[in-house]
Amino acid sequence: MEMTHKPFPSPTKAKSVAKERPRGFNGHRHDKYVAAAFLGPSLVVLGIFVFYPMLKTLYLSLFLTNNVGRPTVFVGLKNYGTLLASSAYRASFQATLIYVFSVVVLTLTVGVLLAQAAVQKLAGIRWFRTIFSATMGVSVSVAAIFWLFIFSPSVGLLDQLAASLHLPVINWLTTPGWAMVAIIVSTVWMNLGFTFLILFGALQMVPTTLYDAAAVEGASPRYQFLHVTLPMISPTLFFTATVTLIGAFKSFGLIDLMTAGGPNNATNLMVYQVYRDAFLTGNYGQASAESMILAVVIAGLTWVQFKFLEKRVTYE
Amino acid sequence: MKRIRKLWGWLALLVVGVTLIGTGWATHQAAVARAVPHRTKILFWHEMTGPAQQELLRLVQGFNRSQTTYQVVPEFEGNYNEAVQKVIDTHGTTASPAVFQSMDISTSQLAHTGNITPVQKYIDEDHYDLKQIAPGARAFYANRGVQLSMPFNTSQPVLYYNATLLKKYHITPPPVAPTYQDITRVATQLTDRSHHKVQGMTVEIYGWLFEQFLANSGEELANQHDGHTGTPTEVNFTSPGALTAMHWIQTNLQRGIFVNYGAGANAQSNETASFLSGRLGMFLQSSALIGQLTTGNPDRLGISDYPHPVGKRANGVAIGGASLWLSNDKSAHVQRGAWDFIKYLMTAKSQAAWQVATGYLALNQRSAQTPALRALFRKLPATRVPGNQLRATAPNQTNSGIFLQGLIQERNLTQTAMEQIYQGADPRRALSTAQRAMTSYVQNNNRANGYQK
Amino acid sequence: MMQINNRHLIWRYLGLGLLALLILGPFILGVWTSLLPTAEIAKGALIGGPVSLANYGAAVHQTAILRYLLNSLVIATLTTIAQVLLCSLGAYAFVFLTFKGREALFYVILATMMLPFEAEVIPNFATARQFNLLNHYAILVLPFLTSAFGIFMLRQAFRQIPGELKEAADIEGLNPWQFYWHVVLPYARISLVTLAAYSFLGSWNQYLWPMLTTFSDRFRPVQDGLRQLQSQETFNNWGMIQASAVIVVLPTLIVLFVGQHFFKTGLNQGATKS
Amino acid sequence: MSIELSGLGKTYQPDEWVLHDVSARIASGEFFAIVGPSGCGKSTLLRMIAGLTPITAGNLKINGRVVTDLPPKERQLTMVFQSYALFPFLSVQANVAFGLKARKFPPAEIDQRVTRAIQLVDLTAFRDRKPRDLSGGQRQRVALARAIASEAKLCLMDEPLSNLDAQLRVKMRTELRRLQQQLGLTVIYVTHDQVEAMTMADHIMVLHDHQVQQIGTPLDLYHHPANTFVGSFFGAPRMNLLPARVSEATELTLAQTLKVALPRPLPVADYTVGIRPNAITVLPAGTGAPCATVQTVEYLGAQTLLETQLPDGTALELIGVAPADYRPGDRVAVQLTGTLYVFDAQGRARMTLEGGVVHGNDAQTVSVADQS
Repeated sequence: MEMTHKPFPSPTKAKSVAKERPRGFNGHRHDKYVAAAFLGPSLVVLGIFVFYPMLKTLYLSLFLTNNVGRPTVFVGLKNYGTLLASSAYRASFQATLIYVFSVVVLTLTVGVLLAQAAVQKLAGIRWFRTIFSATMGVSVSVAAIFWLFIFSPSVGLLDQLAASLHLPVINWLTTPGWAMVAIIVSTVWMNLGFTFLILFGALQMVPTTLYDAAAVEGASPRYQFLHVTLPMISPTLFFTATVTLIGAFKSFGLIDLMTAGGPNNATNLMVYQVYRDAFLTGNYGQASAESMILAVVIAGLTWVQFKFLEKRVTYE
Repeated sequence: MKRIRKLWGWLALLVVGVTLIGTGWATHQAAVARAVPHRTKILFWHEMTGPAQQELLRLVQGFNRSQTTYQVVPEFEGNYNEAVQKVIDTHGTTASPAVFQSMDISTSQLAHTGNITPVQKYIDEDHYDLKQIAPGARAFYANRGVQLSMPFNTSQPVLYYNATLLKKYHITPPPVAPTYQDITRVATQLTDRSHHKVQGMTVEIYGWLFEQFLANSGEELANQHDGHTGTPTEVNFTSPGALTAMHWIQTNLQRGIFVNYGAGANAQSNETASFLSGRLGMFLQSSALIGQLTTGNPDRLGISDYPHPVGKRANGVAIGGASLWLSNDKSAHVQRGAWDFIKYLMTAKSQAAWQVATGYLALNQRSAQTPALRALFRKLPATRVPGNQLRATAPNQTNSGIFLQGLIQERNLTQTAMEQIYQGADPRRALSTAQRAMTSYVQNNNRANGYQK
Repeated sequence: MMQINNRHLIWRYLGLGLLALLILGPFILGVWTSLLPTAEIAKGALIGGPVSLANYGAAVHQTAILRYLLNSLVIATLTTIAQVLLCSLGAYAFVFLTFKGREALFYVILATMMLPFEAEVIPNFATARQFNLLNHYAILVLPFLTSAFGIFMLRQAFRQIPGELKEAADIEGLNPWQFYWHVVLPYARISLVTLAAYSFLGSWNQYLWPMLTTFSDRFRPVQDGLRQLQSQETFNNWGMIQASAVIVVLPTLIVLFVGQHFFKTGLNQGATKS
Repeated sequence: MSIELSGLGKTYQPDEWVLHDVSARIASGEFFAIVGPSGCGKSTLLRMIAGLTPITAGNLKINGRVVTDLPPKERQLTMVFQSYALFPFLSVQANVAFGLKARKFPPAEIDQRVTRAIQLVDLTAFRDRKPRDLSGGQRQRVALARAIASEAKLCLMDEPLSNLDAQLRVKMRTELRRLQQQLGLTVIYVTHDQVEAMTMADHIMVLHDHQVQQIGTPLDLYHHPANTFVGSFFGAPRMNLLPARVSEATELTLAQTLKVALPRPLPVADYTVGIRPNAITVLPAGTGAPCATVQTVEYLGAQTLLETQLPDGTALELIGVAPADYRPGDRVAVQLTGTLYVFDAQGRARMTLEGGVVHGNDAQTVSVADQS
């Protein structure tokens, strides 16, 4: 393979490359027409389905909307005010934070565990590697159905196990705390395949002599893990963390299928709240304000990721 | 490079495979569709699941076979809550249905959108005999003498109990019109005498049931007499009727004779499953469940009226279920076909078959004389109860539904409050929060629609 | 690294086995219950009952699961082709053409990566409705014809192409399209395949947008089809639902296992070397 | 800090010895080099000593203690890697302190040791830099400092200079040697470069074909190679190996051309004779009978290397006479003036002939040392 490809490149680094490496040709006079033809379709699509809707969402968030979804009464920032004052929305925000935080921490922890287990040099390890990456091929609805069965009351696996072991039966999806646990577990499971593949790759790229050196210097396996492995894969960990974080903020499918935001709104995460307000109760103004808040949060996180990628250390 | 070529090979294989499956399916479908050329398609949206869906599809097939001009194409659109906004959102596009089923509480909202053709138009054109339709049901979907939509699947909330279990533990069944106390007694006895093998009772966390507690207590949920005399501007979730019912549930939960199955579609299927397997003694639910509760159930099903507070007369409950609406964005020809379909669904025969299969009440008064329904009543006398309950109810402003927009929001909010109460929260506090949120929603909505400054 | 002692070997395999069970558990359970009659599942009898493929027959005959699969395949294929084409054209412009405002425009495109589609569904739905595109393949593909991420990634890949190639092409008199088609695309084929894989998976996993914009089984993709199945079953016909889930997950699992080396390389080069 | 290897062996697959029966004694304070071509197992041997690779057979003693099955950290040694194995995320200082921290030394002591080690390798000005901001030589010194800071008296080095450019390598050799002596370290040093081994080591172990070929001082190995491999491995330009035959008891014929009289009889058989180019004198043009044809000429400034061919086709490398100008095709006459090594058919040394003066067909020998 004669070139390296970079699916997740750093934006600003690319720019600096451009400056370092001036191209050996100057723009032709007709370049701009070619550019218009080449770039035009993409710009039109992005314009119609990304830029315009963002502005429109902002606009709608300043209005009350009528029965059929048209903005009728300008209320300024009142929709935002209502949201901030609403304990339900604050609870939704808080639930989202709990969910996102738990998902990221657990995904990374288990992901590192899987990756660490898979770098061992053992007979048949390739099978385990394949298995560990399996959930990458699982879509939300399939994951939701698998887990819904596990968590479902009376017929579900967990309740049957609990019953046969004479443990107290938990109403997983109808008790607020447990429902949150259930969707977190399902989300983490679904994330593991992707996370494992990335972290495993990173682990494989840690030069083995670093471990040799550490071992000779008297570092125990635990110490090696904490002081060699983790620092070496920390850029990848950060990358995975932000990708998981952003993904978790956008979670919708699992919640829709497993809990529909309940019980008692315990799993009513931000995207779900947008869906409910817009597409169940037709409260588009309010839902737009919620969308804006969501957009700001995600844009902020993406920005942080960009900034980091830009500064990120590349170890040779 | 080699690996990539291999990958492409596999991908190609996959594409071919799925395409084959797809073509197979498509030709199968084509064979089905071939029977009906040159017909006008009538898109029909519904929200029926399980046996009700199967029966509805049979009725659709019956209609399609009964004439050669139209072909009704049924599409399942998820639950009632989802469907309302879908109907509103697609109006005026080719995706929109010509005729759709929409739940009771969406009446005010749909009427206000201006997207619908009141069925009254065709009733007048056809001199359709509206009297054959049960008055209690039809009044719910009429406004100022204009029939907006046609009631189709109508249910009554009732109390179900496992008569076989009660007999086994020597428990006197609840009376026909039980009070909260009557039910508590039965639930306590069931739980105790079965040594907790049977859970006494449950009430699903469902806004509709909350509304019925108010209705049966004769209390208004929204001002302007539940919207029957004007546009409501505020709601009241904290009336004595609401609080009494919630306290009753909470107390029973704390006593351990009440089990919480939560909210949503799963809750209903779980409580049904438990009831059928003899692990649950009693529950409040729509009469539409009768079909499911009688087929293959070895135990005898007992049915009573919806409960009411002690020391008060039952005011009667409002109907539940949904009605059929005509969308005004289709051509006159299509609308006419949609109306013909509605008429077909409302015949005495269709309605009788409908009740037998589902438990929804046959709304055509002549259905009672059909052999199908007679056979049902003979076999399962308990199935008469919902109809009797409906007939016994003298319609008034608190038991004829709530003419308020945004009732989905109301259900979300009251369900949240119920969930909190089930988890042990103070009923008044939980309901007050919901009430404030709903009133603010109603007022915003009124402002946005220009009903209120 | 650590030494492998035989007496630890058993523990290592035990650990690996446990982790594998954690990952595979839900799959195994799904496949197993898909073979059981629903009545057995409802009774809680997960073992010892009769095993059959009846649920698969039911899923294929009673539900539109195959149609859902076909829809997803059509949508994902169209999206993939479009994204690879439009993103590569766009990236080409950013790398090989000079025009006024190139940098600025690039940053504009970059900015779109920060805007979550989930927060834009309301106006997008309105647009779809306005152009009468609801309930059609078109609306499931149109918003995803291109992607900022794809342009971005291919721009990086195209930068690896030696400038001399462009100069040589200019001397040979190739027009931009010829250079794009005959030189740039073949040169960056690995990146193109990676993007294609991501586009396909991304499209296959779409959930919210199709849920909002499709209203019939003719166009409903498989993720929303499963949702539909699940909500139609009042008694939760678990056997059939699990069978449907297995039918849906199989193609992607096969693609993943066959292409796993490839996915891994693509992912890791991006995650660690960029 | 003495090390004793007795019969060390390593297999990954049964009966496929990567290393077989390696024995040696390394005295305290010694600079011990392990030399051999790539793939001979020298790095494996070092890793076995370090404890990074399990030992399959034999015993390893460090300071009299059997450590064969102990993990690396209990062997009280340190190691410098070819790639330096610096932690890229740590500063110079933190890299040097790594082992001390892992062993939980008190901070004050760590600081003191690190400062001293960094001073010793002359990197004080760079202590806060990350490895990526250092040159190759500096990185090498960081690795060294880490070894120094551990204060282990045994230091294993795995080709530590091979990633440096030629000039720096020469400089570092002296520096390494100086440090080793200054600190009284016992060093086991793996290299494929015979010059490095010759210039630095007290003793050298030559590994080839998974086995020890010879252990000795640099001069030993140079002057008394135990076999053709050792003979040709040491010394530049390389030793010529010529086919030879003893047809009568004391007459040895090299490449069917040159005759050498043996002081003592050898059995009639085929032999290989090793002659270093500097043991052959090229006679000025016009003197003697020319027997070698010049193939290529390499001018190295001080020397001129001639690649020649004897009539029977055997290649012979020679050092030309300074002012003379050689061209391919020239025929030159040679005289054997230095030591001849006679090896048997298996390559084992049989006899050494010191300072022979042989001219043309008229071979002559000065002294003989029997090695068999």
